[in-house]
Amino acid sequence: MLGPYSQKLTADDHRELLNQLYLARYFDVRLIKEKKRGRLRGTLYSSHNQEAILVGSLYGLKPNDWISPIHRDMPAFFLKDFRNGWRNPGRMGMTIQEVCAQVWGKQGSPGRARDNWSHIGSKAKHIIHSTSMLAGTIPAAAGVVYADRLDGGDAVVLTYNGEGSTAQGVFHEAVNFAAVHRLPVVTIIENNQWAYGTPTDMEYSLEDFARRADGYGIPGLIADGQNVFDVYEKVMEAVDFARSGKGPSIVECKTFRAYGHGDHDDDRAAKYRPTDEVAQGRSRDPIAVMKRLMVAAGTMTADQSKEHPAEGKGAAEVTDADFPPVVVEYLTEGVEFAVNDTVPPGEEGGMWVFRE
Amino acid sequence: MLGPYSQKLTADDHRELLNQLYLARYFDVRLIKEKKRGRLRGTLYSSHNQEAILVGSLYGLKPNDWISPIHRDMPAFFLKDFRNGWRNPGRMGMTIQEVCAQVWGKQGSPGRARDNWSHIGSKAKHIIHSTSMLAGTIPAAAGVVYADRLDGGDAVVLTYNGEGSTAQGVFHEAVNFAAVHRLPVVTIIENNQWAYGTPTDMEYSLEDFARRADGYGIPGLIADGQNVFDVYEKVMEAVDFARSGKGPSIVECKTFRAYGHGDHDDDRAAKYRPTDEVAQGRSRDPIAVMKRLMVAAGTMTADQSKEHPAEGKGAAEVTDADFPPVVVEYLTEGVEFAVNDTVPPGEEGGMWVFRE
Amino acid sequence: MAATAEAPQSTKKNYLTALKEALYEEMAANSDMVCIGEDIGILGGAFGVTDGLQEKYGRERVIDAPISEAAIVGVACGMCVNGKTTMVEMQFIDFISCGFDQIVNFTATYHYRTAGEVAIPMVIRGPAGGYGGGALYHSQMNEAWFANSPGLKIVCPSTPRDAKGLLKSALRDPNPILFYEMKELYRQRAIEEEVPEGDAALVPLGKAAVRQEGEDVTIVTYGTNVYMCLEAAKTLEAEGFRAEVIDIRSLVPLDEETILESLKKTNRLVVVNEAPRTCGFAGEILARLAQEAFEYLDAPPVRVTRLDTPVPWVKPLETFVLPSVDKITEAALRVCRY
Amino acid sequence: MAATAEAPQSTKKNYLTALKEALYEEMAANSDMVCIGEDIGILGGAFGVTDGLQEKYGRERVIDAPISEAAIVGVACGMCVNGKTTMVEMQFIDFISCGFDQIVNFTATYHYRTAGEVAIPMVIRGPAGGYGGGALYHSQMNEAWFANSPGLKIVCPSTPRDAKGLLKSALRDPNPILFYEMKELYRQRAIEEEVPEGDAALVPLGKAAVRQEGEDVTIVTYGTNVYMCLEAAKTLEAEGFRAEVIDIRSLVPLDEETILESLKKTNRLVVVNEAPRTCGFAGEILARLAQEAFEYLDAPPVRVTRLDTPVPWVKPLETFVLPSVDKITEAALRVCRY
Ligand SMILES: Cc1ncc(C[n+]2csc(CCOP(=O)(O)OP(=O)(O)O)c2C)c(N)n1
Ligand SMILES: Cc1ncc(C[n+]2csc(CCOP(=O)(O)OP(=O)(O)O)c2C)c(N)n1
Ligand SMILES: [Mg+2]
Ligand SMILES: [Mg+2]
Repeated sequence: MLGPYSQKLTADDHRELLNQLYLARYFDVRLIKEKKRGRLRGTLYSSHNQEAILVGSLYGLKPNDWISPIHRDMPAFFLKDFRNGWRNPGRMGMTIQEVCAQVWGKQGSPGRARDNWSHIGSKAKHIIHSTSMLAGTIPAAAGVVYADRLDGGDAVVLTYNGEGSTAQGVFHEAVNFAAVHRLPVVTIIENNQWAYGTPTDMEYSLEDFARRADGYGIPGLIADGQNVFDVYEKVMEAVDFARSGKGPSIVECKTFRAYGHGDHDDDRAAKYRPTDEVAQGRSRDPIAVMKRLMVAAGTMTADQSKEHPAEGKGAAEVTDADFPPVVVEYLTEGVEFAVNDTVPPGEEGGMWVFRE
Repeated sequence: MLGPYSQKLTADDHRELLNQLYLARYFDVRLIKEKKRGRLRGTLYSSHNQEAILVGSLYGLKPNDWISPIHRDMPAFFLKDFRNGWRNPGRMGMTIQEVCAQVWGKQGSPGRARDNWSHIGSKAKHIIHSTSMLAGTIPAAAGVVYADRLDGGDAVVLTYNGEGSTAQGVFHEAVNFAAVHRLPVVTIIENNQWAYGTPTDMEYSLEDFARRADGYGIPGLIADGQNVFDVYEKVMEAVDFARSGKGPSIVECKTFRAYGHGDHDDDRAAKYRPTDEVAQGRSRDPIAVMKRLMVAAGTMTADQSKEHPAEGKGAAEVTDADFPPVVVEYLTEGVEFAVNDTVPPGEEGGMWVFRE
Repeated sequence: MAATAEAPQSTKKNYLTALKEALYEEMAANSDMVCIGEDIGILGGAFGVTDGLQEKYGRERVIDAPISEAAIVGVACGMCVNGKTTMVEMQFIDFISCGFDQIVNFTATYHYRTAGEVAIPMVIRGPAGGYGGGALYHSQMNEAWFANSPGLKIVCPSTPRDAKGLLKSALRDPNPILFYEMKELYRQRAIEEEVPEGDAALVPLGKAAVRQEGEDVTIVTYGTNVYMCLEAAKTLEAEGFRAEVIDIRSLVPLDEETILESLKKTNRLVVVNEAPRTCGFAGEILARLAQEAFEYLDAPPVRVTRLDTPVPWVKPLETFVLPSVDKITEAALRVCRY
Repeated sequence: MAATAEAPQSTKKNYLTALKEALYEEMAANSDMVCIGEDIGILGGAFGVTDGLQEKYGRERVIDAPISEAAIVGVACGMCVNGKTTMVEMQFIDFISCGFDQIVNFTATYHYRTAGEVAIPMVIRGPAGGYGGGALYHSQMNEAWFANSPGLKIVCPSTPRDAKGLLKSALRDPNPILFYEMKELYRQRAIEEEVPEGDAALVPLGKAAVRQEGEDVTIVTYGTNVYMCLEAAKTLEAEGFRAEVIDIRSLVPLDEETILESLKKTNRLVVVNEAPRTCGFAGEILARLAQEAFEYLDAPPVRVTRLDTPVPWVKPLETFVLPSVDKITEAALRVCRY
């Protein structure tokens, strides 16, 4: 049942993947709570129920590969190159301190909190900085790997996009460019069925957003976005295709947005989305799916699968006890760092317009 | 061999179509000569060898249908609704006087010669005014028929684009919008193998630009752009599909650019394009193809097909004697009008910025 | 009886409600009007300005468009070519950059290119402006791009009455208009006021409003900054200077007359605006008056603007780069004491 | 022997050749430099500025891109993020509107957003300006859009030496730069001049050039207009007024110092520029100096600009809307005689 890439994953990999799922979920839950406590400004775009996409797509990357996450992908910043050790300072991903400092608007943010939330990146860690303009990062992603190829490298870039964002002109221009130049650009479409308050049938004329690939003659894969293994499988297929010089591809991951578009939208979303659609869309929590798969694979017992029952619970219902302590501890380090960090001084607003 | 639409064309239609091909060719040849004589400013984007696309696509339209020609489509402005009588003042197309006045930069131009060459249109005649920005007219085309549908109309719009222009973001946004709303937008791609000095394989990763349609789940038809009947056939298929509410489509017409990109580019094009490619690309002159088809269909005798041998001749070799007198006369009326018309007064430069 | 039941219903409305009323009234009055934008239908708009409009007027006249700003503008323009009046919502005015060509080259020039054959009655409106912690891409005032692009009118109301009255006028104007809504004012309780119904609500484009009369210095501004200028005027008053605060409301066309008349009296000019300094509209006002009112100016005309930086996120940085009551007061005092 | 064989080879070069030399030299000096644009390789560019460059440096470093201005800019920006220096050609500067968001929001802000981690050494260059009958979409000067977008430098040379020297400096600058080439000057014989090689050719950004010294009026300008101002200065001279003509060359950063020094002497300011009037860069210069040089100005500062219209096609209309020697002379005379 598992594809060739997933079959090679060990029991340790399974446990690591599950922990990463927990961590991504806990990050979301914790921020929702911190925000309710009034400690955070800005909008929180929850990745609840969509975590398998981030965890599964990042797991097989090489440290030097590049990524460009967007608004709903905050956990990607620290999950990148996580296999090299959550706390390894040489890891090609952000530390939890950096990510939390960004969320809290503190100096320790990689961008010194000049732009908000997901609008960070790191040249050193190979993470492209997005703006708010949807799909706007794909051209730069193509450029980054173009430069890498010129230098003899074999880096691949993963770009993340909501399905609604694929309607942007720049999506087309960038994917077309990448296809012409056979650039190693893997465009992940997180199809969570809604673009803010607009359902997919008002955004696109076909059911599967992977079909956008057909217009460029590139592979358009579809993954079960609730299933880490399936995301891993399809993304690795795309990544190997890219790395071997065959060019770009699109991987659509089918999922469902758990809450409102942002936390400001939760109440309205409860009205504009039919209750049964939401129930259905949230019925396959990626943590639950993962546990079932692990039990089936024999890498977890049925009893073990009952531990840390975070799955299926909304942010309001879940508590720290529902998560493995290792996850709570790790994130708490980040939160504490951020809370105690200082806000950058006002004068910085006038700095770094130009490189002198 | 002829498709269902073409089979219904009468001998009169055949003769009319041939004359229109001659007229489009003569328009081009005449302007090239006028320009060499120094009577014209601006750049001439020749439609030589591509005339069957314009003639064939326009022939089956209803008077109320809309079109949006671009730089290489100048003859479209007068060919529109030509079946209603070349000189019929009630025709839903421009008069030859209007088009020539535009080319000569005179008052009689529909836009009073405020923008150059192909950048004209007429709300009254249902022709959308393009700017220079390639593919930039497709959204407006979608809007025009959206409005028409709101008003209960059944008008279709034909938009014309070079194959290179399909790389523009706005192409994607507009076609996607039209697909979502099933708008009657037929996008004609004039694939003449070159976009200025860039060959198609640097613009697109597939051979057939019609495949761009696949990403939107809309029909992507391919026509032999040298064959009026085939263009007519495929466009009518697309037009009927559109008019019946099924939505947009793309019709790629395969052709070849006879000269340089514009007349300023003729010398360089002779260098950057391989001679055999050019010879091959020009070997199927649409006038010659039409004559062969008419002879085969019995609507022209082999002897008659030798009259007016404009086919296969470049602008430098061909003379008025190679064209039917009806064509030369018609165009000459336009040229004479334009030559004698007056240039608009300078003050008009300051007018019509706003509607008062 | 309970006091609450007795209390006369307040008819005061906020800025956002005033905008909504304008849309409802104009949609009712003009069956050729169509609205298009992202999430304006099912959701009712990110801020709720189009709340309920699709339910009332249907999915054909209130279009939930794909995330395609260029197509949205172009489609709307095409509709205008074919007889419609269109309202285009930008979810945030910042995203207008993605539809830029379709606005400045396709839409703005249509009337000019056609020597007047085709008018484009289109209003592009959306939430704009800083001070809310929106950071680089949810804080912009980018009106100067469009002021430098001939063929566009530009409007920016600061009060509920103006929001409604100018939007209604804009929707009846035959030209493409950029309508900057100040999202910081959308739900400001302090500025709620009674707002007329129907034609009585109309406010003409191209007329400035004198928000406060004064003899010592003319402060010209628009948008959210109006309230900062009025606040600064209080401190000035305490220092013995009476400021005349002019809210221009329309940038294009600009009511130069009102400013000039004021300068004849005050002989001092301060222009305030939160957009970047270089080539911003504050500079334009200053340039025009430096020339027109040369004889009347007794002190250097100054502008208080955003620094030439983006709008950063965290508060101290945002405050550092944007105009504030303090910065305005200080600049005006310097001018008064010159 | 025939005279022609004897004649010393002229080393004078035109504006276009000077630009080409800059590209060749910088490509040779910087192996991390990549060029990207439409038709710049096989064709060598619409005007031939990149003629032969692809043959010499290969298809990887001289990229013939699809007609996708947004992707072109964004791809180039990504390359800069990953260590490259990029030259982006816009076939005509008018088409920059199609890549607008990628320039103003993505590229211009990169250094700011990253608190200085990432610099973007990118030059976007292309043919610009009117007077050639290019009509609405082949005549634009749209630099003001970018002047109002923080994070971009803007350069506009008027001579072959400056064309080469400024382009070389721009290609070595770590910031994104918009480089406006005056297509009317590309092949102007009258302005050909000797142009140095290598580092000797460098001309610093941010320094104005005084093209003619004078005491009676300061005329500030750039681009093609420089020659019209010099021409106007001759008529002024005949009328007894000596004009100082300043070619700013860099708009951002602007050499205010040189203008200010001049005004201390002349006390009169005329700013000339062919872009639309409202919010154009002429207004910016005027606004800055109206404030900074208030004490020195003895007459109203004036600007001579395009009308607030697009650039129409046919000659009488184009002439009507653009600045001309006559219009400049007339304005300067009015200022001198004030
Ligand atoms: C160019 C642009 N237009 C509009 C927006 C406003 N906006 C932010 S998120 C969003 C919806 C995105 O939907 P989708 O791409 O499906 O991602 P999701 O939020 O569902 O993950 C919109 C319209 C934007 N950020 N950028
Ligand atoms: C947005 C934009 N970018 C660049 C150009 C410059 N340009 C004019 S025609 C052309 C080539 C067009 O090629 P194609 O679409 O294949 O049409 P063809 O000329 O071959 O008919 C280019 C690059 C333009 N007009 N608009
Ligand atoms: Mg979505
Ligand atoms: Mg072509």
